[in-house]
This record gives sequence, C-alpha cells and structure tokens, in this order.
Amino acid sequence: LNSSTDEKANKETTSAVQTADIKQIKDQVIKASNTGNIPAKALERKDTFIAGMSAPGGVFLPYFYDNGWDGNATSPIFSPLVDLDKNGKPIPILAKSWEISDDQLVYTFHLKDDLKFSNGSPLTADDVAFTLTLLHDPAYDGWGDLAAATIKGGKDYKDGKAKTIEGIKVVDPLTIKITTEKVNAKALLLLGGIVLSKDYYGKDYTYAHLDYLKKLYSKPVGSGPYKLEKYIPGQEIRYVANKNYYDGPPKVKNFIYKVTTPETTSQLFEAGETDYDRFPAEPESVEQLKELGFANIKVTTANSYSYAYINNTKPYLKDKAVRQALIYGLDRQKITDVTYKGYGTVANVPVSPVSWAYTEDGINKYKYDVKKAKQLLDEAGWKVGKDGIRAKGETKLKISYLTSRNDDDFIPIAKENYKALGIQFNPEVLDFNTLLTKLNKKDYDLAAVSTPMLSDPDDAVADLASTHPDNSAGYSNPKVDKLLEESVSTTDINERKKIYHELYKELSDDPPVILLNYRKVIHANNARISGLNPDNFTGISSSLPNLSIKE
Amino acid sequence: MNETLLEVNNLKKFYSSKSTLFKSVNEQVKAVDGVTFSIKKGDIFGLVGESGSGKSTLGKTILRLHNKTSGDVFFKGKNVFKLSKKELIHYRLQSQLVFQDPFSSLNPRIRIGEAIGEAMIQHKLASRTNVRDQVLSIMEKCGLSPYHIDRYPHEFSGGQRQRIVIARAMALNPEFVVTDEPVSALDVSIQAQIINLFSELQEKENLSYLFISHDLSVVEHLCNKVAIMYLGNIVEQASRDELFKNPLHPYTKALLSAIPIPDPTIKREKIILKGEIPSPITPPSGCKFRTRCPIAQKKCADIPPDYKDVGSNHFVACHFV
Amino acid sequence: METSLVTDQPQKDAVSKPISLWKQTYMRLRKNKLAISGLFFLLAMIAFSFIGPLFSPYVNSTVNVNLMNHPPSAEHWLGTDKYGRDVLTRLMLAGQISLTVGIASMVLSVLIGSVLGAVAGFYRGIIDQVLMRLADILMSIPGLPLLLIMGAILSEWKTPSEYRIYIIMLMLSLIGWPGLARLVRGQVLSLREQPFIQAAQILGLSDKRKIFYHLIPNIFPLLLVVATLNVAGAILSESALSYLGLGVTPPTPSWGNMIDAANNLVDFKKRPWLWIPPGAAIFLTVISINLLGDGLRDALDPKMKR
Amino acid sequence: MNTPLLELKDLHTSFHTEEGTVTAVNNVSFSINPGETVCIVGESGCGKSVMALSIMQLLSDSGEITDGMILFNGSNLLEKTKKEMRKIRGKDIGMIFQEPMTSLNPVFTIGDQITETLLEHLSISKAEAYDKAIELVTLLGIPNAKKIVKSYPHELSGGMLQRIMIAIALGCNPKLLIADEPTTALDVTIQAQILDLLQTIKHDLGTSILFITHDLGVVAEMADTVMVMYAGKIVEKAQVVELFQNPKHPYTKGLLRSKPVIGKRTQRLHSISGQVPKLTDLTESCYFSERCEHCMDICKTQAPPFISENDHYTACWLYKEGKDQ
Amino acid sequence: MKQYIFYRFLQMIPILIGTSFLIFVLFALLPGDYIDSNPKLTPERAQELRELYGLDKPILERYVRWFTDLVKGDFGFSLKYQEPVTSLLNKFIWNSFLIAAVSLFFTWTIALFTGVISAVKQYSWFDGFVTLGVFAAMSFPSFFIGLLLIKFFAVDLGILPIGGMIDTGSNTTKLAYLLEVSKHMVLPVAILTLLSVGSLTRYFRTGMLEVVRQDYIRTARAKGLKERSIIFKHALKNALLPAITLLAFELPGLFSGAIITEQIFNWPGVGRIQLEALSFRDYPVLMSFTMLLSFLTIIGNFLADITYAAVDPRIRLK
Ligand SMILES: Nc1ncnc2c1ncn2[C@@H]1O[C@H](COP(=O)(O)OP(=O)(O)OP(=O)(O)O)[C@@H](O)[C@H]1O
Ligand SMILES: Nc1ncnc2c1ncn2[C@@H]1O[C@H](COP(=O)(O)OP(=O)(O)OP(=O)(O)O)[C@@H](O)[C@H]1O
Ligand SMILES: [Mg+2]
Ligand SMILES: [Mg+2]
Repeated sequence: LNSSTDEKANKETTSAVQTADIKQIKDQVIKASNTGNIPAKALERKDTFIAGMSAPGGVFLPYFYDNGWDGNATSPIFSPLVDLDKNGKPIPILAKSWEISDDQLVYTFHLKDDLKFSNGSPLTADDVAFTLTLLHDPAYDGWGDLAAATIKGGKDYKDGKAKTIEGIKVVDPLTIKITTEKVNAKALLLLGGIVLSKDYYGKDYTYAHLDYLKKLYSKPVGSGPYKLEKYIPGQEIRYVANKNYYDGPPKVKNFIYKVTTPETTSQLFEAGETDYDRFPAEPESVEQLKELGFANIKVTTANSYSYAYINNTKPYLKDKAVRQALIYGLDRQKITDVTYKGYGTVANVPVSPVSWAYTEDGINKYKYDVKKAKQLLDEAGWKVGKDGIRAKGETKLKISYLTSRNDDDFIPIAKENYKALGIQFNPEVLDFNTLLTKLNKKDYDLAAVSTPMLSDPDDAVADLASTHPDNSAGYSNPKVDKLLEESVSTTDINERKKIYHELYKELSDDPPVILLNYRKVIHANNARISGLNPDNFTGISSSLPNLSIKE
Repeated sequence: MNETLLEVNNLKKFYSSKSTLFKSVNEQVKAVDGVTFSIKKGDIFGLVGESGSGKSTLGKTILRLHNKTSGDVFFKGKNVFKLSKKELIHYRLQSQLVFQDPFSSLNPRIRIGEAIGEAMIQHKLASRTNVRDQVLSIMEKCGLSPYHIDRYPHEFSGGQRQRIVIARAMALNPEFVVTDEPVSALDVSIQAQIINLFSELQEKENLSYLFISHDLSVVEHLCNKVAIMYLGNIVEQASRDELFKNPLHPYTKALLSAIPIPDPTIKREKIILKGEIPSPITPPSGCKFRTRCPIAQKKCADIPPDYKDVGSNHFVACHFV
Repeated sequence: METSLVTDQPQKDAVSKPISLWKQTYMRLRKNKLAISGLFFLLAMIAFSFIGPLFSPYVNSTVNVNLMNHPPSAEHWLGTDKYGRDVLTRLMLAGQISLTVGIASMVLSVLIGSVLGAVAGFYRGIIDQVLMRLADILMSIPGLPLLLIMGAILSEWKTPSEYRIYIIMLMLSLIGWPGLARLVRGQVLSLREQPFIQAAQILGLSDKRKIFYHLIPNIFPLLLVVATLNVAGAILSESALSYLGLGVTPPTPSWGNMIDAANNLVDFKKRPWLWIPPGAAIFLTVISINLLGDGLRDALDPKMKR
Repeated sequence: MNTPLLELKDLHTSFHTEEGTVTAVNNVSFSINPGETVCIVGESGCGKSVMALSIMQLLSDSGEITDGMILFNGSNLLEKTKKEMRKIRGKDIGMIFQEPMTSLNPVFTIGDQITETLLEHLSISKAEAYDKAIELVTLLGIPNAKKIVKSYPHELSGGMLQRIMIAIALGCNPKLLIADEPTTALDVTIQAQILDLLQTIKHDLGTSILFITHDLGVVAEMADTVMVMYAGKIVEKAQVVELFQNPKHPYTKGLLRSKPVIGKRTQRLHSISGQVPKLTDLTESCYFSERCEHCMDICKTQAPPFISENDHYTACWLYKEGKDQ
Repeated sequence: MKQYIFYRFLQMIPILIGTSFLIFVLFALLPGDYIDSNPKLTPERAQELRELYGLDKPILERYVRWFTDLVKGDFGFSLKYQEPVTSLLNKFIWNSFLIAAVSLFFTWTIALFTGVISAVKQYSWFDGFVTLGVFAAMSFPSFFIGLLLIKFFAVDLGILPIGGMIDTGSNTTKLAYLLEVSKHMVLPVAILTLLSVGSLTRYFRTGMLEVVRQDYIRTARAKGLKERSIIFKHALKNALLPAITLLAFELPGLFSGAIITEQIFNWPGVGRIQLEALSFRDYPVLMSFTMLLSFLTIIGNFLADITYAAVDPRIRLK
C-alpha cells in the first residue's frame, strides 16, 4: 500500500464532521413497472392472497396470545369496535359511533346493526361487556391490561369483592355504556378493542377459571373479514372469507399468512410464492424489488424509533451536562447512515414522525459537535487524565453499553466518538432477556432499545415519569412528570398536541435518553393484488376486506 | 543356595467364557486347574506341555498379570496376590516375563532402544545419560546389532523381535524370569547364543527361570527340573535326568518319542496319540489324558489319579505307576 | 584393502547418540511436501495476522460513511466493509483473535479430553464409572443456557470484554471433554488388552508412563483428526458466541464475525469481498493445520513408507 | 517333473528405510518342483519371510521387489494383474504366517475366517463351507471344533491360532503351500501330527511346500531339498541327506553344530560368533566372511559364486577353484 | 453381560435425577424470567403473573413441584405458546426428526464410503478432493452454505422449493404429499449432511488408515479375497468400532433440531421453539425439552457402551 493512499485515508478519517453523500429517502410509492413479469406461480393463484409473516405461536385468541405475530394472525379473524386510521386517529369499525361524556369519564358505544360472528351468532353489547369482564378476571394472564382505563368497579371484581363490574352497563343490544374513574386518553382504544363472542368464549366461564379457554385457542370465532381454515404450525395460516362479515365477504376468497424468514423473504417474493411482504429498508433491497418490475413498493416511515437508555441514577449521568455531552459527541447521523443508508433519519423527538404529536419546533437537534461536548464535560468537572480518559476525582468516565445485537452499528461509531471525547466506552452484547433484567435492576449506563409500534404518543414516554414503576432510565424531572400527567388527562387531541410540544422541548433540554433514529419500512406487493394499502398502525389488516386480484 | 524362591500352591485360573447380550452361558475355561510346584533359587524349571494346556496362563498368573481363581503363589515367602502396591513394584523388578508372542508385546510406536531402556530409567537402574550404553550392551548380549536400536518393532524379523523381548526382560536384572517359548522363533545359532546367555546368567547371578518350551532338546540342555503339563494340570515332574531317562506318564513318553531328530537318515517310531483332544471347558472325567491314552482303562474315567511322589522327587499323576 | 564390512561394532558413534523423537519426526516431516506446505501456510497466516497490520495504513482508521462497501481497489485491496473499514486490515487483525482462539482451544480440549478418556479407559472400575457418569451429566447439560449464564456471570463480575472469549473458551474446553474422552476411552479399552500393555505392566512401569507413552501415542491419529476439526469448529463458534456477547465484542474483528456480518443475500450476491476473505482465511488455516496434522501422523507412524 | 511349479530367478527385494535401502532378499534363485518340499533355514532376519512375502506379493508399503522373476506354473507372477494375483493367492498358493496372534482379524470368528477363503475360491454354500471348516479344524487336532469355529482369535492359545492359520492355508488344497515357521508354537506331539498331515497332503495331492523353519529336526523329517540362507542370499542348497551328512558352507556347519541334541549335552552350546552384517551397507564380499573361521582375503572383496557339485550348491570360496587367488 | 446392563441401567436413574436438578438450577440461574421478557408489563401485573406461575417460590420448591408433576406424567404448560408442552413439542419435534434422521443416514453412508476410499487411496486425487471439500464446508457457517444452495437450486435453477415443508396452500395427501415433503427436504437435508459428513469422513479415514496396515489385512490378502471385501469387511469392521460410540452420540441430535438450518429453510422444526423458549425463559418447555435430550444423551451413552462391548469381542472377556 503506497503512501499517497495513506494520506488520503488519514485525511478522510480525521475530518471531524463528515457530510455523507447519502440521499435522504422520502416516503414514496413506486408502482410496478412491468406487470408482465409477474411469475407464473403467482398468476396461477386466482383466488388466494399470500402474505409473509414471521413465525406465529398458534394462540389465536386476542388478549391471550403472547407471540406478537399471533396478533397479526388474529387480526383478519377478529374486529375491534374502534381502530386507528393511517394517521393514528381512532375510527369506528364494529361501532357505528361512540360518545364521550363531558367529564371524559363515560364512554357510550353504539354498535352497527346486524353484526354477526363468523359462526352466525349475533354480536351484541353483551359480547362487549363479556369481553371487558373477562379481562378483569383474576386468572387472566395475558398482556391486555385494562388497568389504565380504570373501569369503575373493575378492581373490586378482580379482587372478588363484586359479582359484576359496576362501570359496565349494557343499555340495549346495540348500546353499551362504560364508566371510568380517571380521565385517560388511551381509554377509548382500550375499551373499544376486539369483541369476543360471549356465546362461544363465555359458555363455560366461571369466575377465576380460564383454563377452559385454552381448548379454544386453536379454534377462533370472530367477526373479522376472514375465518381460520387451517393452521400448519411453522408453515402457514390459511383463512377463508367470512360470509358473515358486516361489510360483506371480502372479494378474495382465500388468504394465507405464510411464515417466512428474513433470509428468504426476497426469494419467495421474487418467485411469486408470496404476494406481500416487508423488506429491510436499504437501497439494495429497493433496487432489487424495482428490478422485478411486478412489485408495488411502498416506502414509509415506521411508527417507532430507536434510542439508547441512559441510566439517570448513575451519579455521573445524573448531571444533565454529561448527558447532553453524550449526545453532542455522538455522530448519530453516521450511525443512521450506516444502518439505513438513507432509509432513516436522526431522531430528535421521542415519537415517530407519523404520529399526530410529532413536531420539531423549538427542539435542540444536538447536531454532532465534538467541541461542544468537550466543553460541557470540562465544565462539568470531567478533566482529561494522563491516560486520555476523563476523570473527576477518583472516578473515571467509563460508560458501559448494553445491546442484544452483536452487529449493532452504535458500537463501532460510539466507540470512536467517545474515545475522542475522553470517555471509555465498553460495549457488551447480552441476550435480550438478560438485558431487560439488567435494565430493570438499573445495572447499566447505556442500553440499546427500540420502541414497539406506537399507537399512542404516550406509549413512548410514559415510563419517564418519576412515579412510573417501570422507569428504566431512572429519570426524574418534576416538569416532565406534570406534563406527562396532563397529556393523558384529556381526550382532546389538539389539547394533547400542545402538551406534547411542551414536553418534547423539556425532554430535549434535559435528555433522559439518547434518541437515535427513525427508520423507513418497505412494503411490497405483487401488482396483481390491488387495494392493498399497508399502514403504520394496522399493517395490512385494514386493507384485507378491500382486496381484489387482477385477472 | 537351596532356598525356595517361588512356591505355587494348587493354583487355579479359569477364564469365564463370554456370555453375550442374548445368551448367558456360564462356561469356564479351566486353563490352569490346580497346579503345585516350587522353584528354588538358581533353578531352571522347564515347563513342557501340549499347546493350550495353560503354560502361558500359568506363567502370567504367577506374575500377577491375571488374577488367580484360587490357590496361592509365594515369592520369597510372600504371597504374590497380597502384595501392597509398593511391594508389587518390587516384585515386578525381581521377576520378569519373556512373552510368547514378541510382536504384539512390543508397542508398535516405540523404538526398541526405548522399549528396552524405559523400565531401567523408571526403576532408576540407569540414568537418562547412560541408559543408551546399557541398552546397547544388553542388546549385544542378546545378539542384536547396535544399529537396531532406533528401529521400530515391525522392522524386525520374528527372531529379532524375540531377542528384543528377551533383552527387555533382562534389562531389569531380575532374579526370576518366566520365559514363554523364548527360543522357538530363533535360528539354532542364535538359539544357542541365547541359551548360553541364560545359563550364564543362572550361573553368575543365580537367576532362576520358569522355562516354557516345546523344544525338549532345549529343555534337556538347559533345565534342571522339568514338569509336563496337560490340560491345566502338571502330570509329571522330576529332575531333568530322571525325567528324560525314566519317563513314567504315557503323555511324557509320547512327547519324548515325538521329538524330531536332526538327522534325515534316522526314522524313528513315534507314539502317535489318537482320540479326541478334550476341551478345557469340559475336561474329561477322571484322568484328563484318558481320551488319548494308549493304556487307559475304565478306572481312569472314574477316579482322577493322585499326583504322587514315586521317589527321588519324581512326581507323576497316573494310575499305572 | 578395505575392511568396511560391518559386523560386531558398526559405527558405534552413529548409534551412541539417540535421534530424539522430535528430530526424527522433523526429519520425516521435512520430506513430506504437503506437510511442509501446510506448515508454510500456517506460518504465513500467523505472520499475516500478527505482522501484517504493521504494514497497513488502515489500522487506526475510523468509520467512514463515504467508503461504505467499496469493492476491492488499489487503495483497498480487499475492499471495505459497511463501516468503510479496510477489509484486508480487519482480516489481519481478526486473524490474531481467531488463530489464538482456534489453536488454544484445540490444544486445551484435546489435552483434557484425551487424558481423561485415557485415564477412564485405563483404570476402568470406579474411576471409569465416575468419569463416565460425569461425562453423561456434562453431555446432557444444554450448552446455550449455560453460555447465557456464563455471560451473565462474566458481565456481573465486570470482566473486561476483551478477555471474555478466552475465559469462555477455557470453560468450554473444561466442560466439553466428554465427547472426545468417550472416543479415547473406547480406543483405550481395546488397546489396554493388547499384550504390549501387559508387557509394560510386567516391566513395572508407572501408570503415568503407560498412559502417556504407551496408550496415547497409539491414539494419536484420532487425536489429530479431532484437533484439526476442533480448530475449524472453534474459529467458527467464536462468532456464534459473540451473538451471546461471549465472543469478541465488536468492533474487534474475528474471522467468524466478519463472515457473519455478511449474513444477508445482498452481501452474499453483490459483495463477495466481505465474506470470501474470512472464509478463505479459515479454510487456509484449517487445511494447513490438517496437512500438517496428516504429515505429523505419517511421521509418527512407524509403518508409514518413507 | 520337468517344469518346476515355482521358480525364482534373481529375486531382489528391498525396503526403503531412513538408514538406507535394506536388501532383504538379494539375488535369490531356486525352484520347487510339484510335490517337492523345500525347507529354508537360516539366521533369523536373513530374509526368509520377506522372500515368502515377495512370492505372494504382500510386502508392506516400504518393501519393493526391485529385480528378478517369480515364475509360477511358467508364468511370471510379477507381471500378473492384481485380479489374477488375487485368484492365485489362497487358491493356488496358500500361506501360513509367522505371527498367528496378529495375523488373524480380531473381530471375526475363527469359522468366518476359515470359510471365507473357501467361499471365495470354491463354489460351495456357506453351510458346506462351515462343515469343511470344522473338518479342517478337527484335522489339525483342535478339540471341540464346533465351539472353536465360533470363538474369536484372542480366546485361543498361540498354538491353536497357529493351527487355525494352517487350516486357512490348506482350505483350498493349494498347489503350493508356503509355511513360515508353522509349527514353532506347537508342542511336539501336535507338531508331529501336523507334519504327518502335511506329508499326507503332499503325497495325496502332490502339493509342493516351501517350508521355513529353524528346527533342524523338522527339516530332517520334512525336507526333500534344503536351502540355507544368510543375509539375503542362499549360501547352500542340497538334498536333505546330503546336506546333513556333508555340509559345506561354514555357516551351515555352524548351524548344525549349534543344535542341542538330547542325550548329548555339553556345557556350552556351540554358537557362531559375531553378528549378521547390517543389510544397508553391504559391499561386494562374502557376507559371512567376518564371522567365518576360514575367512580368506578374497572373501572380503568378492562375492563367491553359487556353484554346484552333484546338485549340491554352495556359495563359498573354499569350494572354488580359484580360492588361492 | 446382562448383569452389567442391568447395573448400568440402574445407574441411569440417579444420573437422570441429578441431571434434572442440575438443569433446573441452571435455568433458574438464568438472569431474568418469563415475565421479564415482556417489558410492557407493569410491576404489579408482573408480580401478579409471577405468583400465578409460581415463579416467586424458592428453587427447591419449584423443582419438587416440577418433578412430582413429571412423575405424574405432566410435562407442564408452555407459557409462551399457551399449550401443553407435550403437544407443542409433538407438533414440531417430528419434523426435526425427519430431516435429522434422513441426513444421519446420508451422512453415515457418504462418510463411510468417502472415508474408506480416502484412506485406501491415501493422497490420491480423490482423497485430496474430499479433504479440500470437507474443510471448505467446515470453513463457512451453515447459513452461508444454505444461502448458496438456495440461490443456486431454488432461485436460479428453480428446481427445488425455497423453503418450508409443503407448497403454500397445498392440499396434497398420501403419495403426492410425501413427494412434496421430500422435495422440500432436499436442501435442508443436504446442508445437515454436508455439515456433519466432513468430520465423520475424517474419523473413518483415520480409523481405516490404522487398520489397513495391520497384519490381518495381509492375511486377508493372502487368502485371495476381493479387495472390496478386504476393505469393507475386514478393515471396516475394525475401523467402525470406535465409530459405534459416535453413532450413539447422535441419538439426542435426532431430536434436538437444527436451529440455523431450520431457520434458513423455514423448516417447521423444534429448533425455533427451543431458541424462543430460551430467550423468553419459558421454563416448562425448556425443562421438558432439555430433559428429553438429556435422557436421550444418557441412553445414547448407555447404548454406546453396550454396543461397543457387544461388537468388539476383545472387550467382552474379563
Ligand atoms: N483371554 C482368554 N480368554 C479365554 N480363554 C483363554 C484366554 N487366554 C487363553 N485362554 C484359553 O486357556 C487355555 C490355555 O491357554 P494358554 O495360552 O495358557 O496355553 P499355552 O499352554 O500357553 O499354549 P501354547 O503352547 O499354544 O501357547 C487355552 O484353552 C486357551 O484357549
Ligand atoms: N518393513 C520393514 N522395514 C525395514 N526392514 C525390514 C522390514 N521387514 C523386514 N525387514 C528386515 O528385513 C530382514 C529380513 O526379514 P525377514 O522377516 O525376512 O527375516 P526372517 O528370515 O524371516 O527371520 P526370522 O526367522 O527371524 O523370522 C530383517 O533384517 C529385517 O530387519
Ligand atoms: Mg502359550
Ligand atoms: Mg520370518
């Protein structure tokens, strides 16, 4: 290797701020360019739509499954009263409409007429009441936690002090009225969830004994567009159109969720084995999909973001300046570029840009600034020692970083960035469960996480409240506490927007975590399918009733 | 000079035959079936017998390579089967075995110089520095050329291997050696050399031998006492001269008559033994030799003959003497 | 008249100093071209990994987005990876870890496995029973959870992550002996019935000597196979370990994690410079160790034609 | 009787070792007629077994036949294909190896190992082969043949294994039997029985036997012709009676004198002093010269020719006209 | 022998119990539990659930409970999959078994032939080729070779399916079903075979190299046997003895599932279940599955011991 390249390399790598020539990709839809390319295999399927998904667990009962993919698997079978539209706003599904009392405590749902479950039995307010009661049973061990909705008498029922839940009133077969004790912005979705058939699931119900349901996990009956035909473990879930669907049976008679693995999704799609799948957000896979010609590609921003927890309880991280320095001194753009190659943007607000609560107004963007970071650390009393590591008295500035992925792009970049600041950065790769345990025990400095899909902006920030029992960051800021409290104490979105704006400003000034990036997701479907419009909140399930197959 | 070195008392060694996964036969090969004799210091005790009669087994059992089935062996008055670990090592130093099958008793991956010398080092009879010289001198005594020292066993001829095994045993300066057919694979010239070596050692160092052999002429030349074994028992035992002059047991007589004579002009009448050769698993009742004995009678089938002294330390187990 | 005929005392001097086993082995090895090329490659690999970085301008270079995934070029002979780092340099640095881990773990596990197996087979009886039942238990303990626990413990103890891989490899060798031990034991069981072991017994050789000089050399060919297979296994499993945080922590490279980084189809199809070099490095290492091992076996096999 | 069954011409067999090339068989020529028994005696290590193996072409990897011809029934075995050679081995030429313990496969029963040859070369059924095996074993004087055929080699004594080896070799009634010290491990009564058996076979079937032994008594009993080998060469060859009565080569004489004879005990046995020369660095000479009482100058510089006098061949300068050279 | 087997069999019981306890403790030592794996739970809810599942009890108590249930034939209920462990494993384990067994068959057959031929023709081009192949396969992780095969056979040539066990939406039965499944099996079986055939080939090769130099092989030649029967009968049986031990070790492997291969080929095997159970700390599944494997391991070792004694006549006597 000659010396001229040597110089060049040095120049390139030492220039502090690199403006990468990576184009920021916008949300976009790319239409299929050549439908003549559709593989024969796909064309052979006249009445079947196949979508790819990861491995389901086989528990096809909402509220009871544990594997998140079972959620996807059940959504064609079960419909909720209320769902979110593509902008995250609630829209009625089984409900015709709903009313919220002025004190925002009483919810009244009106059901659509003539609703039926797939087995033909009618769906009434009784079923809604049954569903909500069931979730208050002490033996219930699923994830559906209605506690936030604080239905009046719910706790008494759970503790066995009451035979029924006081706050649930069936007014008539099409109307149900639910009284809550505290105003909560998320209550609407909690209360207006999926409706289970009382006839079917409540036949053998006795208080505190839910084991009987286990027999029904594999035989779901719901009111969604499709009903389950056959489940082949580890392979596929087959559905057929539900004749009793309130909107009329879907046009595509058969629907299959095929289990695919990241290694082979693109081959399966290419070969026409699947009609729809999601792909890693990176230029190559978009390129590849484009080349196929028959793919409708949709690039959208995901309804989530990734970040690194900072352990605010550690003495050296309590100091706001140190936390700020950790953000200033980290080239988050580089991390984002390396990871997403243009299919991601640096996150500055703890909510996804697709949410109604998103705004960057008045937010400090913490642009990569080594000087600033050093200055902050100097001011905070962390002086560079002889070994190049900053220290304050006896303690050296050593920061551990927990992650569950050994290909985490945070590591190489943070390592060199922090080294330049005089911080010793010790990455540690752990199995996810161990990582969570350490998080809970607050035995960490930094830890990589990414949020799940966020249906409400509160989902992302709720645990920053100092009173929140699950405050893994150990963050405590009275102003934030107050704003968080307020943000869910109203159901008015405009009101909430304002509060969140305020909150984000405060969180930017006194950062509890290192926000990293938003990413894009890529959906692609075979052009022979029309009507598919995957969104950020429900995936493809809201499109299912409207699909059709082009001849 | 006449102290007893080794005393074997009604020694028995049975191999329990296999029982497989599916059949459990409990058969026993009575390889050594009650043998009594003693060897005095300086004795060369010849042991002759039918092949398969238990000579090797007897030798190995005496040296505690096998566990006995019953009986006792005393070496210098100590019960060999009750030696402590330390005493056993001492016993090993004093008593050696020259294996019948030289090849398989040599480790194929160890060069013979090392094979001969390693025990010397182990027992501190030689140091690492001078072991090689000592090995060379022993090799020379046993008729091996010095240049053989760094070769592997498979590079030798059968007779050369035999000499290696002898050298290995002699290297430890034992007091007592069981030699299991040590010269049968050697050409007569080397054989003579080895036999001379044996008797030299016996004379100079008062070494005692249990000399197992088929070659009666060698036995006659070398041994001062001879025992004849048949199917796990000693059937006759006497001093050399007595035995060769006055064989009493019919088997001994047959043996002596069958010795090939190295003279093509002499054709001798041999006693050819007839009849079924019995198996050590189901030995015949009474006298074990009766199935092939030319003078057997009914009595022989019923009563096992006593092993009796017929005078001048000549023991024999036959009803008709 | 020449009396060069050889008789009584042929070249006493030539014979008086022993050719040591090692020297003899070396002499035989030298004649085996394949083994020598194996040795050469292995040394070359070691030199490449340990000395090579001294000549690389990229040892300290940092993540560079502008250089992401560049194909091989005059500046970057083997191209760059997704962080814009020079693949050739990383390959060298990775070799330091992979070679050390591969060879050290091979040596350790072969040592432990063969000794315990030989001891069990040689003594039989109670020692055998105890060792083999212990082996049963160790073999039935699932590896993955054990690794997770070790990881958690090491993390709890705050062991520096650089050293974890060595500790883990040590632990794995310590508990991974049963397989080899059982193999060895099986061989020893039939070997010990051979007359030459009886001969060693008669000579009053110590058990140690019987085991190490008489038995183990006779299973040497088996050990060599296990050893070569182990090296490859250890190099690759190191990267599997890093999924659990037990391998080397990124950004430190190892051959295994370099291959693993190219775990998708795009890299597979379009960026062969990411995975061919580490794969080839492992391949070369393993094959050269194997050639060397084969040569060693032949050199140690007295019956081999020379 | 005119065409010999086996004829060796100038056979050379060498081993390549680190120390150099060991010429274990050095220019050996002789022939065996049908029905003839040729005994070979000689110093141990002089190349008897190697010669036998050369005939069978079963030398180990490092051994090689470097020169010469082996004519069997008139055709050169060295030119035979592997397949042709295979058909000859076991069927036309049977061989008994010197080391019975290692020469039998430890994991097959005796019966399997005997019947194998029979099944390979004769067209008989398995059951017949087994019957034949039992017959052979009984013939060789092993008790309880039925049980023996079911046992494994390590369960038998050395002598028994030796007899099993003989049974295997005799299985197909070979035209030539090469017996490498077949009775060494046997007691004299069994030995007598087996020698008897071999004689019978020889007479009844006209089998030729190449018999390697050290036991001069056995030689005297069995041989038609005797050859004496020394350091890879044949040094003397004669009819058995002639050889015993009128040995010529000093080595042969030495051998005959070394043998202990019953009733003629001496204090020391005679033995030939000195040792066999190292086979790697032989120079042109009589290889026995260093140990010879009659050693002359010529012996050290020139190899003696193998000359015959009334069918009594000797390679010794003592019997050469030009001995005074 | 019978006595030995009986004795050995009896020994297995305490070993199994000991192992089960050890494994139980091991799992209990794992940081985190099933509840921890769901970060969404509130601490109260988490506490509630812990009580519900009995995760708050001391290890010993939990072990005793687990063990008594096991003795009663109750293998527990999967927390993650919400179904009885037996029925869960039953769904997946046989799929794993299928490919494992088939590939075991191929592995042994191929390894036997290549190993033997390599040894007999040591240093021939065939031997060299096999050696290179073996180590090349060993130098790349299995997912890599998997991708290679998929790309070549499934995508480029299109002659084999990309993954899964059946065609999507297929309703075939009987013979057609069998054919379909076999077609899907080709690639995963090939990978599994490729992965393990190498080392086995090496074992056979070494074993054979030792054996072919023995005297009894010379005897076999002297008998005029066919080379084939010399090698495959006389030599192989001796060389196979050590391998018997290896074969018995394979027993647990038949049921353990090949995590990576199954993942790449989307084969509905037990590998994924195992991994998920571990990362979600689904103890009932973990315990049952691990115990099953332990049991098979111990049985395998037991079988290895007795077959070894049964096959090698030299060991039987004492
Ligand atoms: N390990 C063994 N297992 C079973 N039987 C055995 C074993 N070793 C020897 N035998 C049997 O014990 C008997 C005596 O054998 P041994 O080797 O002592 O005979 P020997 O007198 O030395 O014979 P030879 O002169 O042929 O060497 C034989 O019948 C033999 O088959
Ligand atoms: N594989 C080998 N490598 C090197 N040298 C060998 C090999 N095999 C035999 N020799 C040598 O060849 C010579 C002849 O050996 P051979 O086995 O033919 O002797 P022999 O006449 O049969 O002796 P014995 O009567 O002792 O069996 C010996 O000096 C021996 O050392
Ligand atoms: Mg014997
Ligand atoms: Mg010989």
